[in-house]
Amino acid sequence: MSVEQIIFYGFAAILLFAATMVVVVRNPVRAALFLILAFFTSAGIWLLLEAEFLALTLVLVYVGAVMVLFLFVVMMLDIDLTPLQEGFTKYLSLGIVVVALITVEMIAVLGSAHFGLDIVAAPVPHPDGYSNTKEIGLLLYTVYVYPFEIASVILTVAIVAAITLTLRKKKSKSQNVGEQVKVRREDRVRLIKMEAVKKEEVES
Amino acid sequence: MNFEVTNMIFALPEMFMLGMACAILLVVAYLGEKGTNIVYRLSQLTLAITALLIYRSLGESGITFDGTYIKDGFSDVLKMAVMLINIVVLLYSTSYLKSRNLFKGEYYVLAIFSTLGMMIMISAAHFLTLYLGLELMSLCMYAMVAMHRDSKLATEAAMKYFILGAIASGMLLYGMSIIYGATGSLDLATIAATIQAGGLDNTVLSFGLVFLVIGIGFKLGAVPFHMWLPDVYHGAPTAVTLFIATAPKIAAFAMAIRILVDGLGDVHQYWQGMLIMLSVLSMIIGNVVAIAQTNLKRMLAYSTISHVGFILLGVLSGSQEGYAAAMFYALVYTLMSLGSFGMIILLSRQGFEADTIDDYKGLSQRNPWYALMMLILMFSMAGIPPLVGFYAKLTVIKSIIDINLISVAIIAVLMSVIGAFYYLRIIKVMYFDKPKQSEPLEAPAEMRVMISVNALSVLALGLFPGALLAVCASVFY
Amino acid sequence: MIALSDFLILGALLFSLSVAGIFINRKNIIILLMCIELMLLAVNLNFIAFSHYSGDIAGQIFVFFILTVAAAEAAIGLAILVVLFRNMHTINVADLNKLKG
Amino acid sequence: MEHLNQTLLLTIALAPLVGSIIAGLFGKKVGKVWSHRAAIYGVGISFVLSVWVLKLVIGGETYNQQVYQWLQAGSLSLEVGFMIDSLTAMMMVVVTFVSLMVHIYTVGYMHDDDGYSRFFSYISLFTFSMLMLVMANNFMQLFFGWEAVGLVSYLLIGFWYKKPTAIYANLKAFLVNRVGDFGFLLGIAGVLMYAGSLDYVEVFAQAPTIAAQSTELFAGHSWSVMTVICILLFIGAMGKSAQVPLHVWLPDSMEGPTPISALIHAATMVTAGIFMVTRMSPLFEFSETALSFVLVIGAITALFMGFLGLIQNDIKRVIAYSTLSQLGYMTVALGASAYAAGVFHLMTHAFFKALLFLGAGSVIIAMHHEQDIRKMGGLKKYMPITYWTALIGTFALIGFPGLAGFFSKDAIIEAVHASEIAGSGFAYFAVLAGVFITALYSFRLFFLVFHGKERFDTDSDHLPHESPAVVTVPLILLAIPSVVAGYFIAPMVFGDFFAGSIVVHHEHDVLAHVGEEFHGAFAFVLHGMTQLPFLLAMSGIAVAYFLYMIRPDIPAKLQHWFNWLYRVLDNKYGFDAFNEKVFAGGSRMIGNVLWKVGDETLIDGAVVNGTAKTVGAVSKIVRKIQTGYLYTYAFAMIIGLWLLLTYFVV
Amino acid sequence: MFTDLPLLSLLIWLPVLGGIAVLVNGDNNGWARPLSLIISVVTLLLSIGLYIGFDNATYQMQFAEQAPWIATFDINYALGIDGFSMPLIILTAFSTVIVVVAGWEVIQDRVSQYMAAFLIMEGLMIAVFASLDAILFYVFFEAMLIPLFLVIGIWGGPNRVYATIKFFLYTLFGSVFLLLALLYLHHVSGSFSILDFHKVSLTMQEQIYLFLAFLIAFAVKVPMWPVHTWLPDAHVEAPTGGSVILAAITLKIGGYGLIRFALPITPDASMALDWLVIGLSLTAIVYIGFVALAQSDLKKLIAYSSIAHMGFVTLGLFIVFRIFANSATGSGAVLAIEGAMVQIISHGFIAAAMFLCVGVLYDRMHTREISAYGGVINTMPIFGGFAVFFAMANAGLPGTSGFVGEFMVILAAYQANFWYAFLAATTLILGAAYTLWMIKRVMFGEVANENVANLTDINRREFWMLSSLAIIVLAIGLWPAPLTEVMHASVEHLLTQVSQSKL
Repeated sequence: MSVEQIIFYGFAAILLFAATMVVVVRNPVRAALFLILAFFTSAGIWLLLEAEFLALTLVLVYVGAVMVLFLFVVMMLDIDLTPLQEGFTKYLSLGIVVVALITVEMIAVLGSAHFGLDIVAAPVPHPDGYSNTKEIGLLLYTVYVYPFEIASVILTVAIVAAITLTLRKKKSKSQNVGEQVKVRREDRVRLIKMEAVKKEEVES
Repeated sequence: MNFEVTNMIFALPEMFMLGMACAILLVVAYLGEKGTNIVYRLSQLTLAITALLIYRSLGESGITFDGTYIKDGFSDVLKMAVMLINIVVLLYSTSYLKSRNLFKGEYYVLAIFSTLGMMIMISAAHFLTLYLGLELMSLCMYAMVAMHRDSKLATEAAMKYFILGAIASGMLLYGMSIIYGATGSLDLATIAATIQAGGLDNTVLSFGLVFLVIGIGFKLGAVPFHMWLPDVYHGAPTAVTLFIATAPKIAAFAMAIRILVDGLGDVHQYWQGMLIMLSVLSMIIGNVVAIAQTNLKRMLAYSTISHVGFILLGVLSGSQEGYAAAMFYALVYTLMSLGSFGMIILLSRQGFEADTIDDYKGLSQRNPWYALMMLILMFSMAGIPPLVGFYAKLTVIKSIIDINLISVAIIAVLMSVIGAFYYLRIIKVMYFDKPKQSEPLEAPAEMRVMISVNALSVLALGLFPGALLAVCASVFY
Repeated sequence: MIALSDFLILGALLFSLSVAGIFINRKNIIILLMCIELMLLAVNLNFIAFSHYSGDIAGQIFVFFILTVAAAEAAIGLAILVVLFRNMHTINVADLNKLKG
Repeated sequence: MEHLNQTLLLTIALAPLVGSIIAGLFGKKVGKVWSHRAAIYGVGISFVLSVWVLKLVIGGETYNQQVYQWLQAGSLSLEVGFMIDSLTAMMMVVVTFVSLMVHIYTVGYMHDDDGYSRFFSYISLFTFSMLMLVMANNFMQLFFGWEAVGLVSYLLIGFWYKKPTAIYANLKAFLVNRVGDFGFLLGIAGVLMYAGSLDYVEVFAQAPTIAAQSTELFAGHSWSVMTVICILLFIGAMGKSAQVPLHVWLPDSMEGPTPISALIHAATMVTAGIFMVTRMSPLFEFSETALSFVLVIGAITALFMGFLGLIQNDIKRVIAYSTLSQLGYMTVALGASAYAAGVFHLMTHAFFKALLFLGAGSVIIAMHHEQDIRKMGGLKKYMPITYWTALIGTFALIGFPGLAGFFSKDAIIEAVHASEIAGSGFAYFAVLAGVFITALYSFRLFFLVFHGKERFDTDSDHLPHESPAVVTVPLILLAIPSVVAGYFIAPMVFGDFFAGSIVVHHEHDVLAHVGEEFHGAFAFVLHGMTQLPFLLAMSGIAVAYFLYMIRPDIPAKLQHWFNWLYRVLDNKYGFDAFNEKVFAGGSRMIGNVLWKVGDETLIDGAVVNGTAKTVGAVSKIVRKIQTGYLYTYAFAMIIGLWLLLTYFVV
Repeated sequence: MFTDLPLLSLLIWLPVLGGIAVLVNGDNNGWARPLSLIISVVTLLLSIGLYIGFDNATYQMQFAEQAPWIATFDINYALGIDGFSMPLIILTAFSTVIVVVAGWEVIQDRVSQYMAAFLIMEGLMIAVFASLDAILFYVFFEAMLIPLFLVIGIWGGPNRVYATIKFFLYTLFGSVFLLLALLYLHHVSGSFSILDFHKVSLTMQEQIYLFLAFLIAFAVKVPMWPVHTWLPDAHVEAPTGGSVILAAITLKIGGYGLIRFALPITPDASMALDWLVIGLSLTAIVYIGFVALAQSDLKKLIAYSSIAHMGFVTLGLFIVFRIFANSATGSGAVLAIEGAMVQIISHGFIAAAMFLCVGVLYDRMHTREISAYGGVINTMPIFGGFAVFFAMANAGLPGTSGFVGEFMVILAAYQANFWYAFLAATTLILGAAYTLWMIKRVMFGEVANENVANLTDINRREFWMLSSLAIIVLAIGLWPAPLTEVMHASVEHLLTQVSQSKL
């Protein structure tokens, strides 16, 4: 077994373990921490695949920003964890079976019959001095400038959306005398008609 | 890696819209709620000018941005449609937003950005742009659904929409990755060429296709990937429902065509079966479950599902005629959907949503004109001639009969009979029942005019469907 | 040598795990969001593996964008979550059942 | 030679129609007097012209031409046209004459009725219809007239539409007639199929060809086409001419005003069947089976309907049963191929039966619409004209030698005696026995009405009195032919008057056989005096006199002793009860079952609403899949993924 | 002069646009009724132009018009009439006038909408008969449902919702199969022209499926047993005008459709499956005859009688194959087809008249239960006369139009098989039984109750309405030749078509 293989299988095992824990732990903080572990091991595997830039980005962006955001929200929401301890519900076993079947089918397709070494040969490693980051950068600002721009728009939208949704205007504590004086009856009193009985009749 | 500046002119509408979106964003940021009216006008203007820009460039076509952007007849027509629909959508939603304290600039900003996303999707020639466009559109819509922050239903809907949407995106991406692995390319044209060249592993291709079809099916709302749709339509504020029920369907349709036809058209025998399954299930579930609904928005959601089934019929036929039929159907569906949700908005007022079927009791006595308009829309949805909904069904069924899928055609028509039932029920309560309330209906003049134009265009297109059919056909052959 | 299939199977397993997680977890929406991240991780692994074995950098570019979008997505998702929590005072998945039928 | 032309014939046919329209549609405007004038003039014109036509026909003229083409379909042309020959001409005269008498009589009889104009309209319409029937030159028009007289009969029986019994009777009459028409129409259809035409001449020309063919109505049973067609046609005649078992409507039809009992239900319409079979003699002659069938049905009717007359107490019903019985005689004559005798009896019967009915009507007027003979008696002294004319009619009916009925009936009896086809033995017995029965019930009626003690209130101011002239004049005018018409026997039965209209095959030609011994009318009378029928008739009178004049207690005792028999007769052999229960009740029950079970439960309930309900129920169940829980939604997607993977990849 | 005008287009669009004009004009001024009457009468007069200008000698489509409509699919606005459609168009125009007059006083609620619905329906129905393009036909065929749905639903009886929805879905269910068949034929023939469909050759299997599709579509319309159950409900709930149109025209489209589509397009399947249609027709005649006998609701009774009468239409159309097998000459087949056509037309008048009669009673008594009546003729003698007359026509009395069609079909049926004629002829008894029994219970007898005693006889409007129908019924009965003459050529042509195998 080569070093690469040891690294790969080791990382893969940890990755799968971490992912499983993300799914099954009940405490969201622990889940987040396992997710971070999963990201780290992924970054390791990506390095094996000579995607250095992305591996670093994953660590920086995900672990550094996104997961922090997650943890922050988890903390902020101050969720009462006790009711979350309840067990899994009834169709679970069926669900597991289905997922297992799907997994088997996926492996059947993605397995060595279609993507084994004899079919897809391992690539020749890049020569020294090859910069993955440079390659990506070169493409990003030329060929993929259009998607790049779109990505920026998406980030803008994310900001706008997040602010729109969460920003609450502070209730002004100061009095605006002018407005108080200008107030009219219609602004404060609304006469509504209500039916005495609301019949929730469902017609077929 | 030639960076040809001249070709960027193809993307002028997108660029213009992006610029305007940023400008609007600035207006919102600086003027706050006071500027909402300006924002509204600006948004309308943006859409209108974009439409004009697209109109002026009709007939030109080509690929630019190194194969990530395509401009062809298909994209032009659909983008025009998206613009026009969204103009009407914004017009309809204004009064609704105002009466519910939702009349804020952010709605328009998100709407414009979402529209931009749709345009990107429609013009995508590359998996990447397709994905980014989709996300841009979807993210805006998730936020818009949640905009009514005090409404439990709206936030619940948004959450569901978001989670399921994200899963669907994940599936779509997974499919893209497999196709990328199989063909070695992300560029739709290259993918098509590679497939045409042959020698690919068909199992892998169809494996990837499964995931792509799920992504498409989700965005369109095809069974069994439809579950978000009734809840979101129901939970979202009607103005948002109106938005997400119309133009995004066109974008989703465009995505389907781009992926399945432009990219994987040569393996249509692989996706045909999948679409048949989705389509048949959609027609059955959509129509059958709609019968039991008492909430009009929810009923229309299920009806949407069934319409999606019909749109898929056209796509799955794998013929140019079928694609044209599906496109015609998609356009017609948005037009009808626009009118129907518009009618809900028209009838609603502060504190009253007008979204249960009972709210329509005796409408013909309260206001015969609106009742007539709604009648036209409902009969059109049911596919009764001489309304345009009929031709939509006609063309898609014709296209599958032409490929000898008679049994599917039979299911389709039987389901349309079942479907007719719940549309008839709306007409029944409007015309045959006694009114429940007597308050006069009030709506801004422009909205009243627009809804009439909307419904009458359904009738007019029904009498003279030739032009629109010709446009749809011209795009494909 | 590690075969491409090994990476793909790893991705598949990861994908399945995340899919299973989405409906196994019925209590906490945040974990659902995390599962989605896992799913994207599986996709990214696929892209990078394919990119590596085909010697085509485009796959890595795609991953770059997925990471970007995923971040934006997470932001919006969490924002919706916050709104939800403010409204309902819970993020229990099972409590999201007002809309049905 | 060209005296018979279309204008003449159209005038004959349409004059009553015009009268009918004037009286019917404009009755209110023109008033009572002009209503009856219009009707009487119309029929009068017809009568006069009919007589002229008869004269022309005797002179040797015939006519057969179309008036207009009714319809064309492919090579088939259906036309409305007239065929005039001796049979037609005779029928025209009989019909218009009786009709004219009835018209005149009605002026008196219906004088105070609210529906005066309407009544004239109906009877004129009837005359028109009957003329269309007899003058037809094709089956389509025959059927038209056939149904039209049925319609008028329906309208007239129900003339007093407030009377529940009347409107019951008219419905019954129409429906029973329809049963006959059902067969008749099928017969016509058969004619068309095998002859390719509905024109009499063409069809008759084809008769031998048709007779040669056979058909399989039931698998494995081969039938002669001609037999099938003739029996079907005869079923029509059974309806119209009230032959067992389709006779049930005729006694009930007496609910109508008496003039129409005379006109329609005695003299003319009921004889349409006889006329029709006679007209079809070229066809019937080819089927002995059919002839036997006719013979047996006729014989049954003649005998068994006579019995019923014995126990009836309603004056009109007694005459009605006698009509049935006489119609049976005519039918027997047809079955024996003695068509001429049948038609001859038809003619004489028309006169004396109309006379009897009108006489009965006269009595009824006098008795203030009392029809029960047990409440009459001794009317002889109150209404002499009626008495004497009724006596003539009764004698004619029982076949007293020298009167009209004698000739015709004796000719029939002789003919049956001579006949050799199957059933003729029974028929001979039936007609002989019928003579006795006829005499018995006729004189029972006669004695009870006109002789003996008055059994009505003689103290009141409303003593019966003789009817006015408009009533008695027709009686007298009808009495004349009742006496003298018999003397036409020589040309009509034994002569060649009907040559060309009636076809008799040599082997069936019983009249020729009888005619060999015919040496003139007087000889026939003298000969008749010595024959069995005469004795039977006389003994009938004697028995009647004994039972009802001398020992009126015996009938009551007889009734007591033979109670079961009486009950059978009183129930009219159970036909009515059977029809009411089985056919009317059965139909309604089948209708209800088919409706409730077939339509409402099975088709509507199970299939139509069942489908709707199923869809609704499925909808309610399927919507539960939309649980509202995110994980269900995700799970659905995963199921979808699994399905797609399983079906399309692996 | 008539051939120069686009007469068919005029006949279609005049009432449609007129109807819209009436609708727009609204109820506020008193113009809704007179305007509708003028439009319908003008349409009727124009339709008579068709008769005058019609060339009896040819089976070719006359008054043909053609214009491209949906170029993409080569769907044309193609109109034309032959001997089958021309009488039906006149019938339609006539019936509409009657309906407008019938609704004159009775309809007080939303008059303009009522009148407009019928005028628009008139145009659509005329268009159905005149269409030579399959899609055009289908569009009008379906579009017609909308106004009828509204008419029954808005102005109908208490159970109208059930009835309308049943009616709509039932007929829609049938017609979607027609759509499939038309699309398939286009797939095979490459054209949407009905006349091209006639020429296309088809395998037996194709023909069978197409035939069944046509049969389902048109059997529901006719309606044939066992898909008839919508009709009684629809009739019972419909306002008088709706019943008249339903009986007089809508049902006819079923028969017309079989003539125009099923027989000429799928002759071999028609022959192979003629037992089915014959069986169902005879079932309709006998079974429905009995069912009608059991009815206690006037309209239901007449509705059932309509079904039984329409059984003659389908019977007449499909016995031709047996007749051909039995005899060399085609005159029996001609008789059968023409009999069916005459029955179609005649039933249009008679059923309309019967429903009008019920309407007259209903307007006065507001009940349709037979038991609520009795002795009506005492208080309404003129009306009683009409009622008895139309009842007789309904019972198929010679001299009325009701006789002609039945007579012809029974005569022809004998040539197919004695037992067909036998069963068909039972209508003589059953038809008379249910009709006259009803008349007996409603019209005759003593005045049954206070309400009947207070009845007033028909007014001038009702008199003219009924008498015009009576005259036509009588005229056709006494001289049907002018009616059948126009269809000879077309019938001959149809028979040539059905006798040529397409295999």
